[in-house]
Amino acid sequence: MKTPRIMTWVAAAAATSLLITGCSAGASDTGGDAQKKDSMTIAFTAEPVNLDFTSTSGVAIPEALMENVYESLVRLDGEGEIQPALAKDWTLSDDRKTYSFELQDGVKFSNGADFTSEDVKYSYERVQKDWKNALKSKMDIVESIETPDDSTVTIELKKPSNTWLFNLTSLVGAVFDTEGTDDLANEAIGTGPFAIEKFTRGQSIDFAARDDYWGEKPSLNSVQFKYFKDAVSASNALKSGEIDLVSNLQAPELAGEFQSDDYQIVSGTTNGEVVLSMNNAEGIFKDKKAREAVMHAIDRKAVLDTAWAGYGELIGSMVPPTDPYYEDLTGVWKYDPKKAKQLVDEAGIKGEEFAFTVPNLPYAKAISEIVSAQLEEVGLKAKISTQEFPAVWLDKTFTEHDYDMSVINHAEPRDILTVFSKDYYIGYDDSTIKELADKADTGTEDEYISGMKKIARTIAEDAASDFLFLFPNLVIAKSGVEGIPANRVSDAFKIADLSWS
Amino acid sequence: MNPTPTSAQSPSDHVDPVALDATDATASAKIRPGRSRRSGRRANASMIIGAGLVVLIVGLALISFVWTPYDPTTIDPAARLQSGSLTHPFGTDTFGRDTLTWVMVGARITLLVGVVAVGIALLIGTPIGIISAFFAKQPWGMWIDAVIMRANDILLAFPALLLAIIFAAVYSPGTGPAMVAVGIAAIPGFARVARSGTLQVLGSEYVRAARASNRRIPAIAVVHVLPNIAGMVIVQASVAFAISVLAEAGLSFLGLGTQAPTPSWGRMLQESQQYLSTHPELALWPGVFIALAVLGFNLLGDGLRDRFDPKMEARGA
Amino acid sequence: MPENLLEVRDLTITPAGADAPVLHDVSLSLAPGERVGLIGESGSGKSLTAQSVMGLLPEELHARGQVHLQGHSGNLLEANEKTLAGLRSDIVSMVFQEPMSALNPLMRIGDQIAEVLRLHGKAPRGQIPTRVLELLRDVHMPDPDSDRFAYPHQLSGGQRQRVMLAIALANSPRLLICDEPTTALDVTVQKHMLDLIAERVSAVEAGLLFITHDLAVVAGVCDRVIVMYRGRIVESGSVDEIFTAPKHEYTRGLLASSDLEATDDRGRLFTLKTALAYSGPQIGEAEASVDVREPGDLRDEPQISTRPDHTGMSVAGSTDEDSVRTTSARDGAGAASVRDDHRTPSVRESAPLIEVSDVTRIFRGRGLFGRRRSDVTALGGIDFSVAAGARLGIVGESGSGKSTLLNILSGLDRPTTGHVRVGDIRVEAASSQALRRLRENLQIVFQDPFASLDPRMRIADIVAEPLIAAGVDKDERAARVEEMIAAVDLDQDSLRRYPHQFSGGQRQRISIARALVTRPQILVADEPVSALDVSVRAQVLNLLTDLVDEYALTLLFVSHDLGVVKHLCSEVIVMRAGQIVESGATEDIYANPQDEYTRRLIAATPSLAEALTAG
Amino acid sequence: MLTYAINRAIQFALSLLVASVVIFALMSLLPGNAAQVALGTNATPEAVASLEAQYGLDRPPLIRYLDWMGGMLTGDFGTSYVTGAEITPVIVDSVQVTAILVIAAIAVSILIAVPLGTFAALEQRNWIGVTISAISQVGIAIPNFLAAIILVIIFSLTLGWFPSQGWMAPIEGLGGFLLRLVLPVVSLALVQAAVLTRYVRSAVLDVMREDYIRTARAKGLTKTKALFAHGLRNAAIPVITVAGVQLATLLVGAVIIEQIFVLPGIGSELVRAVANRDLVAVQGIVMVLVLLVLIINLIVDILVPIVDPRIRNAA
Repeated sequence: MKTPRIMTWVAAAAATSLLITGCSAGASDTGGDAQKKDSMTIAFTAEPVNLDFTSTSGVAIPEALMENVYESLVRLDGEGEIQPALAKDWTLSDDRKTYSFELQDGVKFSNGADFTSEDVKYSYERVQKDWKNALKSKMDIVESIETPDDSTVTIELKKPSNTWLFNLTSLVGAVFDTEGTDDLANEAIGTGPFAIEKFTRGQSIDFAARDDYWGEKPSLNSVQFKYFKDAVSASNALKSGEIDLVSNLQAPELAGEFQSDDYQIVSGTTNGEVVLSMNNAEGIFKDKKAREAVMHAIDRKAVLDTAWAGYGELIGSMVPPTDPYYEDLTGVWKYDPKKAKQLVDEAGIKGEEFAFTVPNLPYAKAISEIVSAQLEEVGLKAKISTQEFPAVWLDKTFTEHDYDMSVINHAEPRDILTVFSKDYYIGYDDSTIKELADKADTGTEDEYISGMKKIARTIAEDAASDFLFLFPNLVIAKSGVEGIPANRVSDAFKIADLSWS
Repeated sequence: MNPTPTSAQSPSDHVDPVALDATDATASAKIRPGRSRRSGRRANASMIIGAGLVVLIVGLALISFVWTPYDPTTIDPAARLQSGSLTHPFGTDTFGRDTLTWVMVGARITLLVGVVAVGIALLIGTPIGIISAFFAKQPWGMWIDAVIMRANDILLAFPALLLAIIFAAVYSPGTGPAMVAVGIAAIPGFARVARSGTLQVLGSEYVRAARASNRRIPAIAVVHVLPNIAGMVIVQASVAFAISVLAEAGLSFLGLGTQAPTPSWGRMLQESQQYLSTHPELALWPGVFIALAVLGFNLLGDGLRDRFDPKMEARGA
Repeated sequence: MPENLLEVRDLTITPAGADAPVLHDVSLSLAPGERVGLIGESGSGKSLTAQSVMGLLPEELHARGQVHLQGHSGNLLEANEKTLAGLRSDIVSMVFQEPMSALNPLMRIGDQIAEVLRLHGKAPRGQIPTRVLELLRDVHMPDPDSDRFAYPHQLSGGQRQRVMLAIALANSPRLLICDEPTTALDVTVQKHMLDLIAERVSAVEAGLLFITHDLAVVAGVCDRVIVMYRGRIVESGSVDEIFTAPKHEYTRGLLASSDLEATDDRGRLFTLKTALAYSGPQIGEAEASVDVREPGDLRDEPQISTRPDHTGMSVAGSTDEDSVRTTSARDGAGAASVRDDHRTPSVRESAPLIEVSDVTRIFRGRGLFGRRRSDVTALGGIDFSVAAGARLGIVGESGSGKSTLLNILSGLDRPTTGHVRVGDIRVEAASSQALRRLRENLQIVFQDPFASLDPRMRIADIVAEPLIAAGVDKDERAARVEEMIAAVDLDQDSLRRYPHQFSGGQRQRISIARALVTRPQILVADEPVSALDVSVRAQVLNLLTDLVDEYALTLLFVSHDLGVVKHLCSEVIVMRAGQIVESGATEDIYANPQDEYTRRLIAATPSLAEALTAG
Repeated sequence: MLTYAINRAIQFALSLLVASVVIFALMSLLPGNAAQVALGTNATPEAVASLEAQYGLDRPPLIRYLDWMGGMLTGDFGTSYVTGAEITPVIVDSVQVTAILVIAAIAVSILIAVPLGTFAALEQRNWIGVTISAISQVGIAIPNFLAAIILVIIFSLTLGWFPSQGWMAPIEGLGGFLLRLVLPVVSLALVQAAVLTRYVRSAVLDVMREDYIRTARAKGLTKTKALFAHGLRNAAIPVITVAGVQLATLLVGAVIIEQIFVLPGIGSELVRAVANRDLVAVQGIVMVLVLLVLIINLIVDILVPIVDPRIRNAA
């Protein structure tokens, strides 16, 4: 009867070894007591797939790294004004084509290397050469980069551009160390106030304050970004005190539960315009009348209230209030179901269904329910088909343009020109605004602003898409937290200003 | 050694099928005529309750085609998140839609999911189980049986979730792909039950008698095997129904189950998760009705199995 | 302390929810050391009586009355489970009928015996292992040291029953109750077991309450006999009184139908109905020609049928009685034909219908863990032939290879070597088509009436199945099914019923109807009556004989019961461990058996007459 | 014994091979690819094409399959081109988290189901038995995510006994580890216990009708003692097989609980990998899952003969 005995040991050994090695499993979450005054745990929803925003797009990576680990020459303050960062000061040549930056001195990378103009030249040329992220097109305008000495960099543009300096504040302007770019996916070497102590993919990122930071030392010396796929878990974690701050609550109805004095609710703006996009190039909405009918059929206030519990701002165009060329165009298309019905008849639509593709994201699904109901009342029958985001929506709707109507939050800063360019999924006929945009970019500051305003108004009047609302930056935190960035103007979620009262 | 049947040669002249002389009358001590009569009464009690519940659920679904207190699709932002009242007995959801209406209309989808998923698993799993058992009986068929069973294990290893994700991606998320995925994931269960039941029946003397009187394999499978394993398969079906309904609810958690704006209890349950502490009744009603449906099908399953074979389980071959 | 060992007064048992009790005011008593036999057929309530003494009645039965045991004051029926448990295997213990499933399959034999010693603390802990060995030796286990570590499935039925006896007698109880302890055993093993019980009971000086349906067994073991019928004690008395001058007609009926040597004038066995004509066991060899003929006049004797009519569920009307067949074409019941000639119709000189020469069947062993187990030789080279119309008896105990032989003859299996010819088909080389033709021509009646009928099919479909396989069209099928059901004395409305609504005897009739519906040339009966009550056995055997005559069938009758084979068959072959040890005419084999094994087999078969003369 | 081991090993290898082909085929069905996902909403066709080249997605399927299989044979599931990290350590880590969670859940459900089921069988006649089986019927109908949320609200938010989410490895703090394990394990165990109770009840009912229980009572054991001494071990066999199946299905079934309690389990890893169309990672994870299920089946096949000598030395 020996044999079974051996087998029992085999089975038992297998099970126990599984358990023992389990001890080190997922040893990531230093959790610890969130109450300590010099550390903080912040909840996010979209988790970064890796640390390399040069080849992977999306909000998550810059949100964690920009202005915390990587810094650019210039940065945006809360009101969207460009402020000095790694560049102490800069001058613009008369023909507005050449910028020469005077660099901060005594700056070190987290791997100890000194920050010199060489790093700037290397980083920005790399954008043009090696980057996969499409945002690299913002550097196409750069003609040449010279480094007269260690602390000055002169960059010459092909033609004057108002937007270039602004673009520099985004992730495109991030400065890398010449030796710090071989494993960007797993490690980030930057000049910022924090260095990455531990990156546990899909779970959390732990930042540690650098004592050799060139600028003002942050008040917290350890911060953890914890990623919650489920909004309710995040809010529960805040309620039970395990985390200190929820960066952008994806379930606005839960905000109501934090109306007490030991919590604070901060509702600011983001660059994310929630767009009810229509396929202008083909299908039912090629005809402008049909698009106008949609503009009149949607009661945007009701959509905001029911879909996102009223958080967020009504905007009439693709421009957030924090942009210089913002103009309140909510009045262009009034909610007028009768007129909408009339337009539907004029457009000859007899209730045939059109494809309304909805990415399976919380805000999109909620919006689709109320929008389809409102459209139904005016005779526009929407056939909703949810698509897995990002993979299927990007493939079917974004790349193959196989849709009539969709709804998505365009979160990139100042993306009006890219979103409404000809070959973009909306398929907007941008012939009219094309040369307006070039003139604005190369013109003076004022010409730039008036030009961009004109473009925004034209797009709105063409009813290319219905701008439902501006996605809110709904931050909920413990009452003791200070320095919370109200508006999310740039890519970054700056943690250096955070502190305990 | 091929032992001749040494089952008891004691007198088994069964005096009276209802008489209680249990041990005395029977060849094997397993016959409990008394028990089956008593359990007979409890069996059809559970069947009546079960059938009652199922009729209630199916009734709800059918009525919803004809009449519902409110139109499920109209959104009334003013009436958001009301709790139970005369106008809205079950209260309203985040879009101001009447929860009672949604429960009624949701019954359709939930029943559809349960029935289709179980149907797929039953119609594919059971024959596989039977065929595999028939092969197991042939000396050369051992390997085929082993292969089928190993394939069954692999299918068991494939998470229903992965199938659901793939189907949802290929055919766009919705009730259809979710049902099919859940159904396929339930096949191994049915195959296993059918195989063990068939093996038992094939070992019986009445099958030996049938083979002795020249009945062909397919005839034996239909005439003898199917009726005798029906009891076990029914119980498996009632359990599978419960699992399928809940799986669909789980999938909607990942955005893969029934999509907006079609109402389904699973999705209502999942979406009410956010309001559990403020508006618990949003989760209460779909949860209660899922429980009733599952309870109904389980009790019906048990009742049918008992009624279906009053004597069988005592005389297991 | 009542001087009686066991005192049962007015014991009445009613099932919960039913009004009619199944046991009516049973009263009996047992003196210390006395051996009493409790006889009755299934449904008579004999087991319930025993169970109420042990306190093992199923929950849904309510017992009223008094049960007192020497060594325990108070009525056992009122005692709670805890006190009853204390008594069991201490003062009173019981051996059950089914040895195969009576022991815990997952526990070694030694531990199961040690448990009963530990429970009652009779033997000090240290001595328990030696006591266990002693007990195993007492019950003549072949090798106590290794048996101690064996698991139940590694022992034969007989050995397991011995272990049960060891357990029951471990604490030397005052009373041993045996509920059909040997019914499930082979004849030779049964003999040893009975001797062992007698020997061990006297060694422990315990009283014995022996429950059985087999009169011959009781005659050998007990001094006093109590006869129970449908929940009542109908008669009791010493063994001689009961067996030679039974007062109650049920007892007489039981005696008549269990005596396989006596036949009525038409060569048929006596049944409950025709019991009056029975003149007691053939003490000597005197030719008792029976002159009393009363075909058909059923006097108003009690409705003695094991089918009490009052229960609504039972099959109305169909009688188990052996209604005298007046319509059959055979010659009238006529003179008392000499007993043996009706069994040997004229043997036509043509070539034998079945020829088996040098047939072996070896099963290649394959263990679950891939380990090769030794090959098993079920048949080790057998030869015999059967003439058309003959009735061949195949006798052998379990493991003798008779079922393997049947499988080969009926085309369900092929021999490893040698050849078998049935009619014009050579089984070992036959194509599947040929085998199908063979099976149409040869049908089997199986042993277990409960397992050989599909519980979910109506009787009409069961009987019609062979016809469907033979491709007979619907109407003709219906007609032939009706005809067959009548032929086996079942009424037409039983066609719509299900098997569980019939008694064992009736089910065996259905099985016979199924076998004969395709008019086969050969009928194989695989222990058709061994699972039936004595009274029913006679009726089924008579039916079988009638039908074999009527349809001029060739009969292969397999049984381990020599008495039945002796009555029915003209030739017999005796099989042991895959070999034919002896074959020839039934008369010669019984008169002077050549082979040692046959002699032991005949000796071991309990017969009423021998028991009385010896008693 | 040796032939059995070889036999099982062959079956393992074949099953894994078949599973790898099936999963690879399924993955190629998936619309959208990792490059598109990586470049998101501001991708340009050229950028997508060049990234696909970098990821090696443009190579013919057969070569990609062989390349992946080659790596796997050496225990290296390859590097995920999406996350740029080695897949094997990620899988090993997340499998252990789920293994601990699921084994604990099944253990708890066995601890609940065996006594409850036995009691329901013993008392099946009176109301206790009926209520238990009714509760177990209803128990089956409660989805585990609903149970989880209710538990969090009660025990974490209102009572504050347990943290509401998060995972802490045992070496980082046994207390933290256990505290974070309680609620997820209980929410998983509730439903499984309800299902298992039904199986235990019917297994015990069958055993109670066996003759050797009646023999045990005849030996002097009361009804309940006879059941515990002899019955339970016999009832264990069907329970082991059911628990094995439950363990197998929970490996990924626990993903929802992993998301609610933010546990880095294999289920969440799988969902994330599929969402990012990180096909190499998905294939690696599924292969590990199939291997785990085969191991569970092997353990069940080893346990059953240990319990039942009849099967051990074969018919």
